[in-house]
Amino acid sequence: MKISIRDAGAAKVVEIEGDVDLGTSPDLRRTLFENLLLAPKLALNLAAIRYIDSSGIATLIEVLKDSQRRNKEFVLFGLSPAVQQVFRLTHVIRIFQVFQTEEEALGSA
Amino acid sequence: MKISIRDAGAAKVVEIEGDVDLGTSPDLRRTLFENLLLAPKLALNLAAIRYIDSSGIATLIEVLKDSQRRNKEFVLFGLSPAVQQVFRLTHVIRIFQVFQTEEEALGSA
Amino acid sequence: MAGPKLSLKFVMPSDPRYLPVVRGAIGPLAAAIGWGESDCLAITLALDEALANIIRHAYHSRADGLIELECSESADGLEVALLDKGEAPDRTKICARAVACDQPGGLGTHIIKDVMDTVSYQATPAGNRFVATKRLRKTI
Amino acid sequence: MAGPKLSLKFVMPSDPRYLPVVRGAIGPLAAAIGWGESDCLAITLALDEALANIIRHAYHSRADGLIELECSESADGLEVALLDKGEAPDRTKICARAVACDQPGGLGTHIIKDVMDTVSYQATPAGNRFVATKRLRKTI
Ligand SMILES: Nc1ncnc2c1ncn2[C@@H]1O[C@H](COP(=O)(O)OP(=O)(O)O)[C@@H](O)[C@H]1O
Ligand SMILES: Nc1ncnc2c1ncn2[C@@H]1O[C@H](COP(=O)(O)OP(=O)(O)O)[C@@H](O)[C@H]1O
Repeated sequence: MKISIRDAGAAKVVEIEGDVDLGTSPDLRRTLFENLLLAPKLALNLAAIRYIDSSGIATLIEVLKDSQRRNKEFVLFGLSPAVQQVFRLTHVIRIFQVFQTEEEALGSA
Repeated sequence: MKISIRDAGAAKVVEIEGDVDLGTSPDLRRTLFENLLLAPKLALNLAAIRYIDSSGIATLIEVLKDSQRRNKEFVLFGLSPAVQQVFRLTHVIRIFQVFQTEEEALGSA
Repeated sequence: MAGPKLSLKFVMPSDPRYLPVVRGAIGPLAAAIGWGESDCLAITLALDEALANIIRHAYHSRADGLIELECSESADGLEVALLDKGEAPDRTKICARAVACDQPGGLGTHIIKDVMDTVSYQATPAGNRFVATKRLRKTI
Repeated sequence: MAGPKLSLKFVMPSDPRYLPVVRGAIGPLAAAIGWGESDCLAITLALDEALANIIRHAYHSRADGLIELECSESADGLEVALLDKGEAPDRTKICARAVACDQPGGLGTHIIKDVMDTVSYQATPAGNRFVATKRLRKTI
């Protein structure tokens, strides 16, 4: 798994590439929590994720809850079919704000 | 492995997706030999190949030789890094005409 | 074809860095048996979750526990069996969490049950045994 | 970590449709051992070529022969061993073809030898045994 972060106005866009699993989700968790402190909004690009397991989904739920407590925004975009299927299997898609493109994700504020 | 074929002027463009191996290369071989009869030029797009083994490389060599016998053109384009590495390991890259883009591949006649 | 059926056996440490090896094999195995792309992903996920549970719960995230995995093509589909020598699961916690809620946890055992046709957890003299099967016909 | 080392054992029919299963496992295994992307591909290719040779030459493309594959992480890299019950290889044909020529054939055994550090073909009572190893240090 590779993570890259860039600024887009006041928001931060985080891009993840590769597999998010029990081995790599702690890294993702740390990066997301750190960056949530640095901006009012995080937009997570999931287009290059080949695989995500329930520890990855759990990480996203934790970050979402933390963002709500801090009055910040945490949104997802670019869900690949594989990611969409895992979201479906875990029945959690409804709790997230999900967009098709980065533009839409950033425009949502 | 998926194969799709379309016309581009007098030439035919063949696109292969997925893995070319002992199981799938006979299909590729048949398709290429058939289409070589139908056009003066075949351009093979290798960009979506994830894997190719020596039976795939051998297939390409056979088609190249057949094209030369028939005074036709057989060119390759869009070699992914994985494909390039297998070409290197098999030391056969020099016998093929290789282009970056479809445009260049079709312009070579 | 009356020849041998495919079977795989992995002997692996309870280290998450080996999970991609199992995932790499199980998806193509499911495809070779006959499942489509989305079932292959679901099966991969289910097995990965079962392994992750052994690492986290049976071995409490120690990386040096022993896990044995066997996958085989059966007459009507796929069978996977896992064995570990760690702490036995507390049966009352398996699929105990309600689904469709927003808690970050308790998802794994539901995924396994949803994806596979049969799932069992057994205590044996050799260790904790997990067996799951899936028939080719069923679409999830 | 003093725990078990990873080892895989596949029992498979000599059917090309199972080759993706082996490739799916060996690439991530090489990555877990420590090789970079290009070495992982080379190792995958070498093992795939060794299997393809067994299918084509030892079993003459019959799909119901038995192949046993064992891959294990060794102290300094990777060891793969293959066993088949088909026709034994003619040693004089292995790496017999000149490289860098334009013949469609004779490539597989060269790839195997180029990629791996040691390669051996043995006749044993159990069948034809192929063993190849690669140390982590060597870059190809
Ligand atoms: N292989 C296992 N060994 C021991 N305990 C297990 C195992 N699998 C599941 N459990 C128990 O079942 C519970 C639910 O597991 P799961 O649904 O995967 O969610 P989570 O792992 O997030 O708790 C775990 O918290 C654990 O107590
Ligand atoms: N596992 C094997 N069993 C039997 N014969 C083999 C085996 N591997 C290689 N050979 C022999 O070595 C020759 C060269 O193999 P290779 O370099 O892979 O090229 P090709 O398979 O295209 O002939 C084969 O033609 C075959 O005679």
